[in-house]
Amino acid sequence: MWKYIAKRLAMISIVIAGVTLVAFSAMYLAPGDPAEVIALARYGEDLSASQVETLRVAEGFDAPVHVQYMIWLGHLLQLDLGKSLVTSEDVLTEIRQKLPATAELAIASLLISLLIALPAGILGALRKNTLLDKSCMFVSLVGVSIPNFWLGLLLIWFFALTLHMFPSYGYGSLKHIVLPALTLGTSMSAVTARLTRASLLEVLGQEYIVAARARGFDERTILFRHALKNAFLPVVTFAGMQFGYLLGGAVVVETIFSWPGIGKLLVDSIFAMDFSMVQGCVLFIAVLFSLSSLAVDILYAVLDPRIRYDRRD
Amino acid sequence: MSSPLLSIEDLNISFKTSKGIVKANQGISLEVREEEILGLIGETGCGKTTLGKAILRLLSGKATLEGKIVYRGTDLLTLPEKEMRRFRGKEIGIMLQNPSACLNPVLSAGSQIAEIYRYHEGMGKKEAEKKAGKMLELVGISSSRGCEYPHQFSGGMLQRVMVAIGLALRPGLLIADEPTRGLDTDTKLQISELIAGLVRKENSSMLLITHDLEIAGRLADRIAVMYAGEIVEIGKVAEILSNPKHPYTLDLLHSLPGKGFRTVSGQPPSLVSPPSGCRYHPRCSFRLEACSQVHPALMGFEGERLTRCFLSEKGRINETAAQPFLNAQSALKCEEE
Amino acid sequence: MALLKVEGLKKYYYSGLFKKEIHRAVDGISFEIGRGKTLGLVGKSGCGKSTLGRTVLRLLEPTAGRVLFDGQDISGFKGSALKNLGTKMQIIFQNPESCLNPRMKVYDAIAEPLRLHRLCERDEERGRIQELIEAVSLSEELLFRYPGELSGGQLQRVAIARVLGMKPEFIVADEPTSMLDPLVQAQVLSLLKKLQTEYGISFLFISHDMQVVEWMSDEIAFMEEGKIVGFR
Amino acid sequence: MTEVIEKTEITEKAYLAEKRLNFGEFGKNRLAVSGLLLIAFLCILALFAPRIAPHDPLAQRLDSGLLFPSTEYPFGTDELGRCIFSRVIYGTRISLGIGLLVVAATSVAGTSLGLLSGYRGGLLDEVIMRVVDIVMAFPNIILALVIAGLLGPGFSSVVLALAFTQWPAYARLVRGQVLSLRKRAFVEAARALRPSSFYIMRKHILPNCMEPVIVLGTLEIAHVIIFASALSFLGLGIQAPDPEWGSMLKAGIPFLRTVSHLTFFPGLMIIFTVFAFNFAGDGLRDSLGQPADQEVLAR
Repeated sequence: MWKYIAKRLAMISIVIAGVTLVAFSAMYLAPGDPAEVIALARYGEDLSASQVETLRVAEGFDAPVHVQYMIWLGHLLQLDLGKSLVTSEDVLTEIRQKLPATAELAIASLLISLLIALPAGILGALRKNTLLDKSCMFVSLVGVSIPNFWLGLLLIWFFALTLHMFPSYGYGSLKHIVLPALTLGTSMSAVTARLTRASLLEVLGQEYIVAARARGFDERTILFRHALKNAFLPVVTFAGMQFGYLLGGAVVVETIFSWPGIGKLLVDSIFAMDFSMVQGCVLFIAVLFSLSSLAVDILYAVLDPRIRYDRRD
Repeated sequence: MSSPLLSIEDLNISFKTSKGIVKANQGISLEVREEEILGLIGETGCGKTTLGKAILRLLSGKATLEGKIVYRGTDLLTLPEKEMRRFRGKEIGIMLQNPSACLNPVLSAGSQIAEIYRYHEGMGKKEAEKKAGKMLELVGISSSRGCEYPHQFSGGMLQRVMVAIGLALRPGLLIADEPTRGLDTDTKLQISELIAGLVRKENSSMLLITHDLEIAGRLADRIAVMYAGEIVEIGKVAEILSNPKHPYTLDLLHSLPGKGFRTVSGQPPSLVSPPSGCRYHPRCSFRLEACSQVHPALMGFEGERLTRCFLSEKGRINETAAQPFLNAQSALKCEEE
Repeated sequence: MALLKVEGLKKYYYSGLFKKEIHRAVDGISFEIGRGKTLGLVGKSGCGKSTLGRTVLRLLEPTAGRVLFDGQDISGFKGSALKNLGTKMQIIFQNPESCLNPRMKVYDAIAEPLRLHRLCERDEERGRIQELIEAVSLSEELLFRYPGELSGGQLQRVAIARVLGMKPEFIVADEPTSMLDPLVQAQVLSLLKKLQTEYGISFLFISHDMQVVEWMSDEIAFMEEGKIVGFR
Repeated sequence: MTEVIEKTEITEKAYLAEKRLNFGEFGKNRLAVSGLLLIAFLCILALFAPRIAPHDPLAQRLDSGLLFPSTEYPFGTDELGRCIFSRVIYGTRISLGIGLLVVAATSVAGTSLGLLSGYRGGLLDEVIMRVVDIVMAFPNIILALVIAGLLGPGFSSVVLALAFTQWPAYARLVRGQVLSLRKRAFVEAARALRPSSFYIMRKHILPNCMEPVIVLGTLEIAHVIIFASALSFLGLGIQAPDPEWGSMLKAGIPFLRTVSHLTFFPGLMIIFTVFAFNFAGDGLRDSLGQPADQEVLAR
């Protein structure tokens, strides 16, 4: 297993190196000269050529691109993500301030989605092809098809504007988190429920389930001891990918509900053409996501003996 | 003659598939006696595995079963599911085909044996594990390997684990489905000797389902031959091997390695639309005109011998086939010495 | 002169962090097979006999050693010489269920080598395939079915017909009947034997079943852990 | 469970034969067929939008702004007096266009790279797979957001951004298929004929991994449409006056309390479209006998 983990670690470092390159070069996607774009954002329409030049030198845009990357990488290694090009705030400090809000939203959504998805998926698989199963799967298929921003608006319209039960935006009290978490959680649960069902059905179709039945075990024992552990293996892997979905979904949901998290920070910075902030956010999210994948891989290895113990010849 | 431990009476099994109704078993009547090993011989797809699973009612909901399966006086087909569970494992053990698929990949071999004791005999964890270890030793695996997972065992070793699971509760009857498939010749012999030895020692009975005539010949007391969902011949091992009455059995014997590989053309019929009359008639070299029209019944011959062939009464098979076959049979005997 | 001569053939697999762990699947093997003869190769599963079969054909690149086919060392063959070799040295596999492309009809499977190596004119193809399917005693109606609709024995015959179309001089038969029922096994084995006498093909016949090998072979080699431990 | 019995009992080949016939079974899968019908309906809407739409989607009439649905304006009008029904119908062109374009490009590119990577192996495989990993290290909506946002709004930036984020899924899927196919005897048998590797990939490997690619492609159209409208919703995709559903939704937010049909109908249209593709993809997966593996499902 240690070999496996070491391999994962090696791979993830290559990936993170690549991620920094992508995050850095993203800036050059914007049409035109970055110095000019930033100057435009900072000083408004009536800026002079000398202002642009001063900014170019001050922010280091006059060096060749690869040198810029090396300098940026050097700072990065000291955990220095630079300063915002617009507000001059420290990027990492800014991200750190926004992190708790996003984390709260993510955890609440994850809980909601698992609470809905696992029972629905398991029930669906056990009562395969009954009306219950079919309606569950139909609802989840519709659920997968609903964009979360629309669901968010629907919830705002119903619970905030019509019933006045929850606030439609903002951050602070427990009431504030209900609608954003519900939006993100339910839209995530649809996919998880389908995966749980499919995975459990696949396991229930395996020969070792028949073999367990042949040993006289009752269905409960078979489900809990033999089926679920196997069925959850793909669900665990999936949870890693779900985390990416969570982060992506957070961008949209945070924007709708004005939730002061990293997602909203990212969108705002894109609008402001605040390159260093965008780089910082993207890099932070990607690294977080990569680390979560690593954690999932390790968890998988712990759960699955086929990886935990190498094959013996 | 001892009373039957398991008797199957006129069992019909069919599956609905998109291609039509597959009649996997038709009119199967069979008994397994106390302290007996009955070999059930047949080729891939003849319905022998279905029969084995049907005894413990392990077939899916798609299967329709008719007839009786009586074990020590209880008709298993009429039992409610809950009571059926008492028979599985405890009264009748089964080793399903392909051990690598039948063992749960995420549970260790030892714990898969131990859980049987914990569930059926209410043992504590420690005690059950100890007993599982003993069971492993019994099938020739060091008990220290109990904590290993199925993928860490070789094919032969996995089969041993299956034996340990099948016999864990000392069932009266063990159903072993192709326990030697895919194994090397040496391992094959070891495993078959092991199973038979344990079954005999416990005074249990065994239904040995296999396509391997040699293994069945070595281990079984009686042999039943199955073709296209039907039993075509039943009898004592020595009688079947030395004097087969059904042309199919005869052809099967001739096709064995080391016996000239005499070939028969054609292939087994589909179980959706089997041929009219005798199911073997299109391939049979002794066929009469009646064979393609009238479906022969399983007819009593001498003693316990039953054969599903019109010719058997007249004994014509013997005349035609005795010569080449005797040689082959003596070859088999020599080898066993 | 022997048709096939194998000298000191080795196939090692390296694994581990610094490629230090060596698995010697084939460890210095030499043998000869005469024209129209069969060498049986017996060994337990995992002894390297399948690897040997593939290395002889250069489906796997040998680590060391030489394979002489018709007096020529094939290990240096490239391009058209190697392609040509494809028609002369062939292989039949163990598992009939996976030896044919499930997306190709039987006809196309048999025609594929003919087309690839331009072994016959387009208008002769149909007749040639007819011959081949008859040579393995299968009925013509199977030609336009997919492999999934055929039985194991039929599939193995199609695989043989496909190989036969190239008029190979040497065939590696890698446990061709170990997954077949006895009746079918007998059919396939006698077919191979018949074809051998008709076409003068040499075989390397790999099996773990001593009796099968005895029946098929002129000479038998016993293999253990990558080495041949004896001939008979 | 039922299938297992058939697998072992009527032998694998019969099972395989059944699986092949399942293309016919697709016809029996009512849900899947209705998905395809919905897709056909959407295509008709897109193709004949000028005939179906009662008004010019861009024509503003300030005197008839924010009207409720009526026979004249089936879905009402927006704040500038534009007919929402017409805009929604024209929106089909944009969404289907993006979906089909992105999926066509990514499936071809991803499949080719996956094939190469899986069949050739070695260094090439390492490089391609690491690039895949790097792209996949970003949650795809976020990467698309950044790319589209920095490129500047517009149709082509949305397509480019989504194409860049979506191709690795195919590469990974196909590579996995290739790796398992390579072990099959028929590929080895084909290699024994000594053709070029291109021949083997084209003739023996590609046809056998098309089924999951088709399933993934169908489901991907659904995802791409959602992603595209999310970008537009955030203001980083297709911009206002163009009738894109996501941007229409965004424009309706200020009026959510009073005239909610501004957001309701475009949203419904997104759901309807995405649902159709998900439905069809699901049906395809069932009838092509593909296991619902995470690679295809987890998007």
